[in-house]
Amino acid sequence: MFGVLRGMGITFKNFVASYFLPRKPNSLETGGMVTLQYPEERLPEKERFRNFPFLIYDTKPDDLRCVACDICAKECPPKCIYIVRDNDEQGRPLKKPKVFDIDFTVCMNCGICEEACPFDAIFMDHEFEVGGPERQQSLVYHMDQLLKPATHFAKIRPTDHVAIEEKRRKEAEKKRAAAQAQPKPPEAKPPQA
Amino acid sequence: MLPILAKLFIYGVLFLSLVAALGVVLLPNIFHAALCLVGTLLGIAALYLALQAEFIAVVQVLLYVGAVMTLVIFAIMLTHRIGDMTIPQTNKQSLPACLALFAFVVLIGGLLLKTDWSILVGTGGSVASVNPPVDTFMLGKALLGEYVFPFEVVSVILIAGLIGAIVVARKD
Amino acid sequence: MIDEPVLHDTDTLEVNLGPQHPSTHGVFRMNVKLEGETIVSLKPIMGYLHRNHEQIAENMSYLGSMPYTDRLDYFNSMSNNFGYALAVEKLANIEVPERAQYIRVIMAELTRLVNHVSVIGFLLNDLGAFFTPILYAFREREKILDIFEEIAGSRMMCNYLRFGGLKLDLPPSVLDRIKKIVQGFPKFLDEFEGLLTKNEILCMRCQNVGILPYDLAVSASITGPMARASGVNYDIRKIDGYSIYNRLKFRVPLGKVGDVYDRYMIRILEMRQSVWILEQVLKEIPEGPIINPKMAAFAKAPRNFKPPKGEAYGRVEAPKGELGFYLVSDGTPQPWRYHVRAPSFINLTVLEDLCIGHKVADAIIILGSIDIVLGEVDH
Amino acid sequence: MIFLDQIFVNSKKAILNLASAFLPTDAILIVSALISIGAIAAFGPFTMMYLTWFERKLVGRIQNRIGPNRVGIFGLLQPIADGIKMLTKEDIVPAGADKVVHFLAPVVVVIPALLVFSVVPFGRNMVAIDLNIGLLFFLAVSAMTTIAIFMGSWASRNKFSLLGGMRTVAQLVSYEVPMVLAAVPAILASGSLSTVDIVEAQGGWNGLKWFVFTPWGFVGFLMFYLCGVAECNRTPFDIPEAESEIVAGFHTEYSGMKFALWYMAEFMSVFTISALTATLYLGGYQGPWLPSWAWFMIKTYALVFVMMWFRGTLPRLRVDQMMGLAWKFLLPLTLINILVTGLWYFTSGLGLRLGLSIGILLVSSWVLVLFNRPYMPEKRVYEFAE
Repeated sequence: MFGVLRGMGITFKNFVASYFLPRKPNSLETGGMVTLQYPEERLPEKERFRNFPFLIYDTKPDDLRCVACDICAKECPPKCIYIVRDNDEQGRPLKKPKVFDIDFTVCMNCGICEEACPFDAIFMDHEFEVGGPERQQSLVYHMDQLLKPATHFAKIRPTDHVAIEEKRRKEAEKKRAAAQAQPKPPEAKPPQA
Repeated sequence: MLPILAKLFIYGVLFLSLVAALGVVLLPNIFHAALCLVGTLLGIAALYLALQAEFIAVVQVLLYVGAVMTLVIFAIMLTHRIGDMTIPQTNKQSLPACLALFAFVVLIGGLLLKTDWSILVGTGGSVASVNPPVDTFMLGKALLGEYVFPFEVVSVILIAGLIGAIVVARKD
Repeated sequence: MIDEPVLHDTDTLEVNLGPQHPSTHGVFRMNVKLEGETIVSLKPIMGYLHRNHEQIAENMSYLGSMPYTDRLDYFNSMSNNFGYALAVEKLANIEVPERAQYIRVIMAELTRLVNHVSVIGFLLNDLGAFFTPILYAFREREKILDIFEEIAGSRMMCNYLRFGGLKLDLPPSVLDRIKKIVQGFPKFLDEFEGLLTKNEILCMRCQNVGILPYDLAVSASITGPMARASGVNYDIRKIDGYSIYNRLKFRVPLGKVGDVYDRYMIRILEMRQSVWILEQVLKEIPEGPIINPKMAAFAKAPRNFKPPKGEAYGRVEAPKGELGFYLVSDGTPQPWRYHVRAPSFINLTVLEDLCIGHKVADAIIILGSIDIVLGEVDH
Repeated sequence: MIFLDQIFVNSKKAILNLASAFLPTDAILIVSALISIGAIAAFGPFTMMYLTWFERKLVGRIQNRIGPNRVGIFGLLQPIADGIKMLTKEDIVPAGADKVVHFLAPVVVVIPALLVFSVVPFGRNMVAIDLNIGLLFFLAVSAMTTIAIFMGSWASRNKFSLLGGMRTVAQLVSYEVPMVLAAVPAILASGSLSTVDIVEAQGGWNGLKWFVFTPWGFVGFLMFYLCGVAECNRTPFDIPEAESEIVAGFHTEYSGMKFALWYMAEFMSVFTISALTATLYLGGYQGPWLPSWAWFMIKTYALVFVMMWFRGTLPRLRVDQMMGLAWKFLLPLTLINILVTGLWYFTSGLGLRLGLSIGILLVSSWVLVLFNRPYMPEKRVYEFAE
């Protein structure tokens, strides 16, 4: 009898509290309602939040960082990345992809492509409202949909952006210095901590 | 106008109860037959109501529809694969059955005709204006006053029956 | 008291509970034979969520399986990561820096809170408390999941641990928030317990229902809270003392009867112990690197990581029981054999023994108290 | 005051007066009946619609949620949106189902739920028919629900439905008995089966002489209310439709408007059971200051609130435990309560009356608790291994 009454007291307390305490979604305090009115209200995005990958370009979409090295496609655990390297008129391979498709129905948002990419060309996006009218076609993203400017990256992940820009600047300087001294192919970058 | 409506009501209910009663004996599916029985009992309750015997009507619903029929249907449902069963309810003995029915109708009809119903019909001729000769209060008084001994005896017998049923049903 | 079922010679009714059923916690099916409402036989049928986990892992780089372990028991991805990382570290003999060890333990214990609180919520929901306990539980769970999202980037599929350490360091100020959660948790537990622990209806429903005797628990190799509810003193954190658990102070609650109520209570008591562990760890957490530099070199090229030939079995006390990963390496980038000892799966094997003689309603709560996640059962 | 109190009654009279100008006397009787029927037929479904809203809102608040809030202000148009949704849904009848009975069951279940409204006294002079056996009528008619649920569960041709149907019958039949017995003290005290007379008997003390303020009345109130909760299949007695066990019980195979009818019957019986409890023990429309119908609504909705509050808090009982509660605890206690009521009226002196009745009730419930020892919770202590 008393156990029942105690439980009813607790639910009643919560009931009353929902009218008198302010609504506190995403708060560490208890008490009051926790509902977030989703499409109108949104939680602040966490910087490390990862969803689907996107390809980054610096100034214009032709100038993308990806060199079609295929490392991400190989490391991708569910193998959802499909890359075809671009060729010039003579049939020599170019350092950019012709086809870069990601099947978002297969992608499991693990972020290993981002970790593995040696050229800082692929990153995990914050965009999560991807939906399509049918089961698969609209969720296979092609290169034109995947390409996003570096400013987008700077917006969603400012801390990482600063670090990566710094790293790229240093590398570019080193490369320039090396090119001045003696031209040689780029070497593998130091691992990112 | 009202007496006509009342009559219409009574005959309508009578008709429906008869249809339901025919359903009870003719429908091949036992569950349907049981549901028709519910309909018949409800029709009879409605007739009681029309005769202003509210107490009897309500008791009819409470006991027959609420309790007895529920148990009947429950028992039917517990039988083996009841859902598949569609047994024809007629057999080759329809002639003797008709004869028996005829005899019964004659008997009851004779009784009906011979009985003097004038007290119940009343003077006005309209059913709605009849004063019920017994109301709940008188019924209660009679049961717990004049007839208290038979009443108690009946309840003791019922309890004995209940206990007996439990004893018979228990196997261990 | 449950009387012995009296069998009359009526027909049994065969009912399929699941695979689509509100309370089978996923696509699990129980083929139940009923005598009235009493269960006379129960056949668990699983495999609806079979995803070929082990075979996939054997065709993948070691790191590539890490995100797949998230999806084993999708409530506790951090613990699964932990178990897998331990196995690989044992295989390749990798040291883990101190700070990473502490963070791992924080994550594992937070996961335990998340898991136990939701399991109890679901159990009460199965009992018929219309979503109130589970929503209170989810309210707390959200706070912890937010922390996970902030640290690892994803709420449930964390993929946070790396061999030899962690993927990223904790972001600034997150430790304070964890501390705040840990401080507030006992208060929530009191409320949660007040809601139903002493409730007569709950006691009637749970006590002496689905008793798992000590001997059966041991012989069926039941682990986790379920075994401890039957009085089996078996906690990998105590036995192996892996990571820094041998340095931490905590106690292992043990039940006596081994019924649904004991399993419920053991989980609540374990949560209180976890809070204690977290308090200690949060006080002592040192600064330092978060990944072994030797392993950090493989971050850009997971395929180059080739553990030496050999085999290793790494196990952790996951919230559901002993979660073990058995790995055999032949020196290539892919494991030659990869096997998961899934606690939900093994704990589920005694379901029939627990359910026979009880009512359908009891089977549901017994299943709820076993605490299965179909992702792990059908890995 | 009296104007407000009798506002509905007087407006009906006004309509009838208006109609009598150009209608024969007989027709006036029919019009009068039609007005009452119309009022009930409008009130019943309307109540049901807003009870669904009320329940969702309330349970939501209990669970730290907002509840419906998108359709209209405070989500007040939610029931209408739900209704439109229900109407436009596909009506699925299982292939093996008995189509006629499957169709009839939800229709039949609404009839008793609406019929019982006719004897509920909504306010002073506000009862559709003042039957001298009103209470019995209520119980008899609501007993018909069992048949309807049975029809639905059998016709669905689904094992979950069948289990739900069996549970329903077992539950409704066994709770009917203590429910009737729990109503007896009120009948004894007022000396009538008519709902209006029962309310009138509680009119003393400026409208506050409710039966619930006596020991037997309090016990009777609790027992009747508990049985009522069981009769409308609400938590903690919602085993006929136990969602987590047998999917949705007897209405597993219903969709669209047929499902809505089941729901309507359930919510209308929630209302009528609360109304009857208020009538029997909480003085019905009696009360100071406010108009009578306002008092009635306040009491009824307070009881409805408690039912929904139960729903937001309690787990459900198991079948055998629920039967045990009905037969081994509620039934003997209600019988003893009848005895106590009799004693109350045969003794004089407040102290003696109070002492005797409270004493008997306490001792007997304690004895019953002792008898039901196996069902009582045990206290457990847990050991810790280092």
